[in-house]
Amino acid sequence: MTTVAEPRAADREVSPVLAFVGRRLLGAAVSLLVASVLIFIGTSVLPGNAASVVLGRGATPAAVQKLEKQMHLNKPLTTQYTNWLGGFVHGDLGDSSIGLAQGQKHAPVWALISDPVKNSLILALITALFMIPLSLGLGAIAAVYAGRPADHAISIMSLAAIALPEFVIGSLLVGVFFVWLDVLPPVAIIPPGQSPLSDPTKLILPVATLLLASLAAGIRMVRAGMVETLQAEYVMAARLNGLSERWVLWRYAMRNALAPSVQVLAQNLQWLIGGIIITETVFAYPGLGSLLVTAVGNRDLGVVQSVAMLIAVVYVMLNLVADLIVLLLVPKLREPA
Amino acid sequence: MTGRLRFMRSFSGAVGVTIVVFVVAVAIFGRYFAPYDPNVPVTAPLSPPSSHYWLGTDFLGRDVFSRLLYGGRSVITLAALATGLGYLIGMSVGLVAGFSRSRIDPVLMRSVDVMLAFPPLLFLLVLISGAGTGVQVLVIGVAVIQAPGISRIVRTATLEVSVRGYVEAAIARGERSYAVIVREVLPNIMAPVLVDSGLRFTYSILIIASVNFLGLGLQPPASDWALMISDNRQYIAIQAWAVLAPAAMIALLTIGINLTGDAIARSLGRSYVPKTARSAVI
Amino acid sequence: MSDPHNPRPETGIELFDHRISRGTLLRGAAGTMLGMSPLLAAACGGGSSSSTAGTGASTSAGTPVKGGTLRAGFVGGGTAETLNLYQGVTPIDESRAQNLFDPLLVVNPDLTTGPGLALEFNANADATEYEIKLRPGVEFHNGKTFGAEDVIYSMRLMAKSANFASVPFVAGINLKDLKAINATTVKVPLLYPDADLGANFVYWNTWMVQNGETDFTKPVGTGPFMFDTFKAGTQSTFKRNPNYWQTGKPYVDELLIQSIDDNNARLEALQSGQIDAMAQLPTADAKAHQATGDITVLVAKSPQAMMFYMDTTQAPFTDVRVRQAMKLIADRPALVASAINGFGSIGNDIVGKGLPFYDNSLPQRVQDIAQAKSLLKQAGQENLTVTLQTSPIFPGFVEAATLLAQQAKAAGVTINLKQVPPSSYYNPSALYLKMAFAETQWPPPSIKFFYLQALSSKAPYNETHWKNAAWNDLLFKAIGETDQATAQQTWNQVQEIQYNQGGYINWTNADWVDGLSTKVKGLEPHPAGVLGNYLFMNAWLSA
Amino acid sequence: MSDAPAPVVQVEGLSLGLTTGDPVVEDVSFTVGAGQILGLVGESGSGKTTTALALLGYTRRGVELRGGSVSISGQPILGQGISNLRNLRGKVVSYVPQDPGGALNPSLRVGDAVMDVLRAHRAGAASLESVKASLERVELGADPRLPRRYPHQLSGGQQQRVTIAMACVCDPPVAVLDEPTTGLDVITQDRILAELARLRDDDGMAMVYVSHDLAVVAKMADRIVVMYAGRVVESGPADEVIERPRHPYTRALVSAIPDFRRPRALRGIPGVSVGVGEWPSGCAFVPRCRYAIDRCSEALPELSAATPDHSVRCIRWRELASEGADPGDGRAAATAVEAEDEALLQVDHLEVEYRNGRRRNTVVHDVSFAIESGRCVALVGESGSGKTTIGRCLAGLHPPSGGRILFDGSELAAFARNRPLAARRRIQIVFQNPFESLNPRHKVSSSIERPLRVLRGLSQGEARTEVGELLDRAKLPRRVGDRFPIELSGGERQRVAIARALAAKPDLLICDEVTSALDVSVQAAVLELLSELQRDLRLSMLFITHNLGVVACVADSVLVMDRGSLRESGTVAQVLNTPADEYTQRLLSAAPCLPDGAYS
Repeated sequence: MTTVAEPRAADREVSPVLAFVGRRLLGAAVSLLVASVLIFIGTSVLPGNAASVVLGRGATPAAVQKLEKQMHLNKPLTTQYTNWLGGFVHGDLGDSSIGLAQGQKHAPVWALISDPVKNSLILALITALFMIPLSLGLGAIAAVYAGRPADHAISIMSLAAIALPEFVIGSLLVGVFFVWLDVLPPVAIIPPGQSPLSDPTKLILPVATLLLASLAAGIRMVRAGMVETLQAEYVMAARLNGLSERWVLWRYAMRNALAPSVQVLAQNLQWLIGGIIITETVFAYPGLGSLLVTAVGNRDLGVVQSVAMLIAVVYVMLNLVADLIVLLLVPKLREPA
Repeated sequence: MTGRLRFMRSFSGAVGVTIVVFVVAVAIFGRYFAPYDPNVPVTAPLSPPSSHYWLGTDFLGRDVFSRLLYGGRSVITLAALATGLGYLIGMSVGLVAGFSRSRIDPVLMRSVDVMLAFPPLLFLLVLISGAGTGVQVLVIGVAVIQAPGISRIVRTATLEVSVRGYVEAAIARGERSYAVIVREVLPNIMAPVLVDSGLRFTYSILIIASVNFLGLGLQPPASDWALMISDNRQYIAIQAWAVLAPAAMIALLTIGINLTGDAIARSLGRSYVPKTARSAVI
Repeated sequence: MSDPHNPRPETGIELFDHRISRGTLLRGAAGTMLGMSPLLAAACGGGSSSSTAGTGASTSAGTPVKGGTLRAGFVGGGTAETLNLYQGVTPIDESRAQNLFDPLLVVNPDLTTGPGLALEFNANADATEYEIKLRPGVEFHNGKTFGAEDVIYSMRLMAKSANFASVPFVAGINLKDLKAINATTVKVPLLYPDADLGANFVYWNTWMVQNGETDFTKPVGTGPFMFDTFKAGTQSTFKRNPNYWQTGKPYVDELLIQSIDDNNARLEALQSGQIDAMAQLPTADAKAHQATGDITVLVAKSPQAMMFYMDTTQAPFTDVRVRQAMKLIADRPALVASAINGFGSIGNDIVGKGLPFYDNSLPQRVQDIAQAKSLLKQAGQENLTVTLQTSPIFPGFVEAATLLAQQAKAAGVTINLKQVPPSSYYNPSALYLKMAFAETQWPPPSIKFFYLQALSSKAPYNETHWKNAAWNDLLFKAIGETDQATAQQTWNQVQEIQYNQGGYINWTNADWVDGLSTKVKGLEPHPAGVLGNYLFMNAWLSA
Repeated sequence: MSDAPAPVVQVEGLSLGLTTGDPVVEDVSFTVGAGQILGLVGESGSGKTTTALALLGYTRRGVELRGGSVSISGQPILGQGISNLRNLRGKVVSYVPQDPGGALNPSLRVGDAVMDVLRAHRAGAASLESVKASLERVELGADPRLPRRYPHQLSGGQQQRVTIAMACVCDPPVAVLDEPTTGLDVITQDRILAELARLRDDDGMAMVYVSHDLAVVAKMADRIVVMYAGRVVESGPADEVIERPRHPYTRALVSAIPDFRRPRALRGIPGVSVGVGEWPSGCAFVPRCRYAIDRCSEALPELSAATPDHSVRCIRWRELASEGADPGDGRAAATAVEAEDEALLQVDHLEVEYRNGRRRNTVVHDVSFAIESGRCVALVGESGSGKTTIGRCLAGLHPPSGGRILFDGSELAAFARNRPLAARRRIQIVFQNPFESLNPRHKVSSSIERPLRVLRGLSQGEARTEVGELLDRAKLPRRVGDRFPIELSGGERQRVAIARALAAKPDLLICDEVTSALDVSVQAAVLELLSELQRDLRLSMLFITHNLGVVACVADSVLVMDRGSLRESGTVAQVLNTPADEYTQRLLSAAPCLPDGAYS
């Protein structure tokens, strides 16, 4: 008995995984490059001479001259950009314009933001640790019990959370847990150098705020993904082959719903980094968000450019990681036909 | 029973629509029932709700209930304008990228990815601190933030529709691309594309409220729900209603819109809840 | 007599209890911080001003207990925070400087001055030269003794253009001829006669540094606390100075200054015990907490003037009758009650209440709609329409503007409000000094200083564009007059002209309003600054 | 036919309905003996799949059981609790899905998929050897690495073999097969059918084979049950039902099947099959039945036994039995080609390729042919043979990468928009999927008016009147004009698409698999219409299809394509009866067709 036609010969020039990762890395690099141009132009196009604005009242002609030299503003835009980007790539985030204005010869941005970056990352990671399993869990439950009370309850709750801005959620939480119950500290003041983890009770409310605001979107997306996979043919076929319901849900429905959910959760995490700005301000948490807001206000170009670039890098990395996870989950991408 | 009406029959659809109608009515006609002038201080600041002032007074002593009735219009118009403009930009980019199927598509999509790689709140902050806090800056800023997410959805929908028979027949007739898009493609992608407009509209409201909170959005003394929240937020312990009332209105609007949106999605036959996470917009 | 032609930093604007309640530094502080530097020095002499609401609660009961850490929360300045007291702008910078360094003259709670590092300020006959006698036996934190050379070095450093906050105070001094007669005596020649040079050296931008100090990253001073750590925009810590010249002080072992931008967060930090003292407590919260008593509300009267101003060179304000009418429209008690919840005294259109030479004899102006209407009729300006530009740069600004617009309707005057972002309100390159009708805030160290900076012919911050040669000569006569009685009499003439013809409507002199934990003792209300003028050396923590 | 062995499957009075009340399947009874294949035949909407799934105790969302009983090798299926129902499925009765690509878990290796079924039923004994054995049983044992492969790495045929392996791994006595070969090409289908036959003969497995393709069922089944509108209308031994159909619907169905061995004019069944919820009182086939009389619609006819083993649900079956087959007029021999007039369309050395990313793969390689005016040329080949691509090139939807296309002597530009108005008017195309051929947002009339306005420049008024005539020509009632496509059946929509093509008064009509998505009866009607149009309007046609039967009924000459190249061309008679090319011969031998004695 001859077997049916041989499966189509897979083209073996370069292993598909490497090609896939290669393409993604190249894409990420290009995006970062373009993002850096955007950031640079965005920040340096601010009206008024940057140096005089930073100096404010101390903007005597001599002081402006000196600061412009220090901030390399006298050089043509392109050289400024290449120096800045060159420095960034080697980890030198340049100087804080305000620092220079205060007469310091060298005010490294990294020294200013090393703590806030650490704090923001810790806050983001803790929130992510809760958000991912919760989104997947609740999303799956809502999908499996679609249309029934559990589904309605979860979707109403998530809708309500989406509806309120973070600072309202934050204030309500503080109102309940501090003003009324007085069980949790309302603010998260972390002395510099000390890790936020040293006093976890302070993190409870900020993390809760971020969770409530970001969980909703995650649940909705996972639910949508699951509902679609539950209607897939292979789920019906599995049931008709007598597989147990739990086995079908986990190994057939959930496994194929994971890939799209991962992409969505990555976007949710990206939002987390952006959304932290509000939450940090509400809880006076010494993170990147509040520092960035003051830097934009002070027109501290050095800090704004570097921090924006840092956030963009984290953004793109998250996308990359999400793509790699998807690569692991979806065999079709990993091993071509 | 055509698709549009069916979603009304479903319980959540009906509830959603009634809530939206109620909130929009308050926003548009509320001002004619306002007992006091929203900008005039009527009694001591932050006084609790009383028979005269049903929701008490805000940090300046103005009647919260009157401001609530006045405050809806600007929130809804601003958010609607921003979302609308976002759709305008996003749809055109998405249609061109999806329909042309030529070199433009990857170029447009790469730039969309870059835009999505840019932290939106930061983009707004830089834009506002550069161009000032005018209302137009806010609307354009929020629209530009929404556009990439929208263009991605529109492109996917366009790709799917443009291989269908009726589109190819039109192309075979030699009709101009513009006519094909407007007559054949656009009507058939509106439903799936607009399903997530509810979520986007809510998100516009939230980002405007956040910008207000950071002090860069609408300027006092405008009576606006988002501004009322950020103005009175710090006195929540003293007079919670000054914050809870506007927050409740925004929450109601969001829940209403999204319940309606989900019901429409279900009535489309596919549980087409869009893949755009709130964050995808970000 | 040559006029002082020194560029005046916007020293008149003190950034203190300011609208950072909006949650971020960005809205107000950032803009204002860059736009101005705080200049609140203790004025010398003059009785304490009357106050109508919110008496300061005294916290001095009991004997001081040594030890512990005092944690004070301020509105942060982000990356712009600095330890260089000659460039300091914000209250948080001021809090650090006032505890690291010492002034030549200290300001007393009744706004009179007392001996600091200088025991005597002796002027010659025509007040063109001074001889300063220094306090002996004072040591810097690094053990060096404080002497004349340090004073001379400090004054010259203050004059450097980069140190914009201190330049105006030494503008009148002939720096070249400064001479140390001996280790504890300094000869200070002046460029123009000044009967009260001492008043210039009370303010924190003029305190003394050690000879040769250039890099302020690890400052050395003579003050009650010694520098330990500093992280701009977050937190700074200081250790107790064991051999401080005021023996026995400070009581606490460590001082911690914490930056918390959001008012709500700062208040919650105080309530939850994460900080012991909070500067700039919003007036609405203050009223509420005075009732509950869960925290101590520290209220201090101050000469800090909140004012509307009219540009006398822009129509319709060129006509003095219009200006007078506007002054009669304002219902000052209503403004104070609603805009700042009663935390301030009624203003009388001239600046410097409680400061020496302030003319208390001028009648307190009250709202008179009828008179205002007739003045407008005479000036042919019935149903006048003007635009008032306001900004949430200070708490009460927008509220007062809204209320004034409401009050003006009674006189047939329509005031349209135009709100502008804080970052451009005091920015000379944007709107400052170009607005016809706007608001401002002056906490002058002395009335001399206010008139020089705001109204003299060479005034760098002439908001009302007041140009009057005769009045100008009268001003300099008053400044140079050494005889107390004639000086007071000349100053009264100067102020009366402003009272009648000036462009300023001073509706209140706002209080300092701060919050303390009930554990904190020893901090008294002080007109010169927040938290009892930063005198943390007096503070101690009860059980 | 072996005498009836002990029945393994016993279905008595099975009824199912929508939760909203309308009946879907009513009073269906049949039995299947071991080693027997029962063909369950019916068009879409006849309830055959719902019935088949009921054998596994499964009802789709919104469908509920109304009554009757099903027992398989003595075990009752319906009304069981979910747990013991679960160990019945796969062990006692198993399921082979229709679309194997969709029915296999994409993120699970095929070996593991089979192991899952084993593990679900024989917890302990699940082992790699038994998986290997079951794959060998379906001839997938040759490649040792196959169990570690993922579904997307297998061909359609291999995927289906895996599903069959899964269905047989626990040796269930009965298997339910839901149209297992529709998605496959003819040659693979032939092999799978042989596979199934072997399972029946060697392992004595009983099978319920659900299909709409009577030709395939005739080849496989021992007994056939024909369903129409949720009820059994006829059931009996396969050869008897095919050769001596009693029920008018079965007769019409058998005669509507295009059979390439006996080219004959097809007679479609007029009208549309009754949908769920629209069941008439009496016999459901009355609206489409030629022999219907008043009594038919009074009461539901009983299922009476024409012979002990052959029952029919029609009150007039006795009269019809004597009448015998009505004399289908044999299809006129292909009209001889008139004088060798100059070819309307000339294709020389056509080359076409698809580019994705950097890789280019040629889809059409050096194809040349000509179409004379008034002639119908069939383009036959399996999916992936390039036949559709050629059609799209002619219509100007895809640019060729080599060769020339001459229409009426002049060369055609690659893209339609660059072609002169005349060319765009004279060439029209009709697509395969009826549900996507019309813009759902436009009324039928406006879809037809569009070419009138664009290609023939008629005014609004002129266009409106002509639409009526076009609908008549497409044998559609005029009221269809102001309806939306969603309200029409597949057959009706395809007729509207044809009307739209005719609106341009074309000379060449390209039909790209226009009937393959339709039910047999509807397909026959559409083919009837196309032949009529071709004769009346002297239209030349390029008919693209993979169904050799359809070719025999419609085309004058045939072009056989295989993987992008032209293997053979010639008149229908030549190619179908005396195929020269080896591939064509394999194609013809594999294609299912009715047995010789079939009713025609």
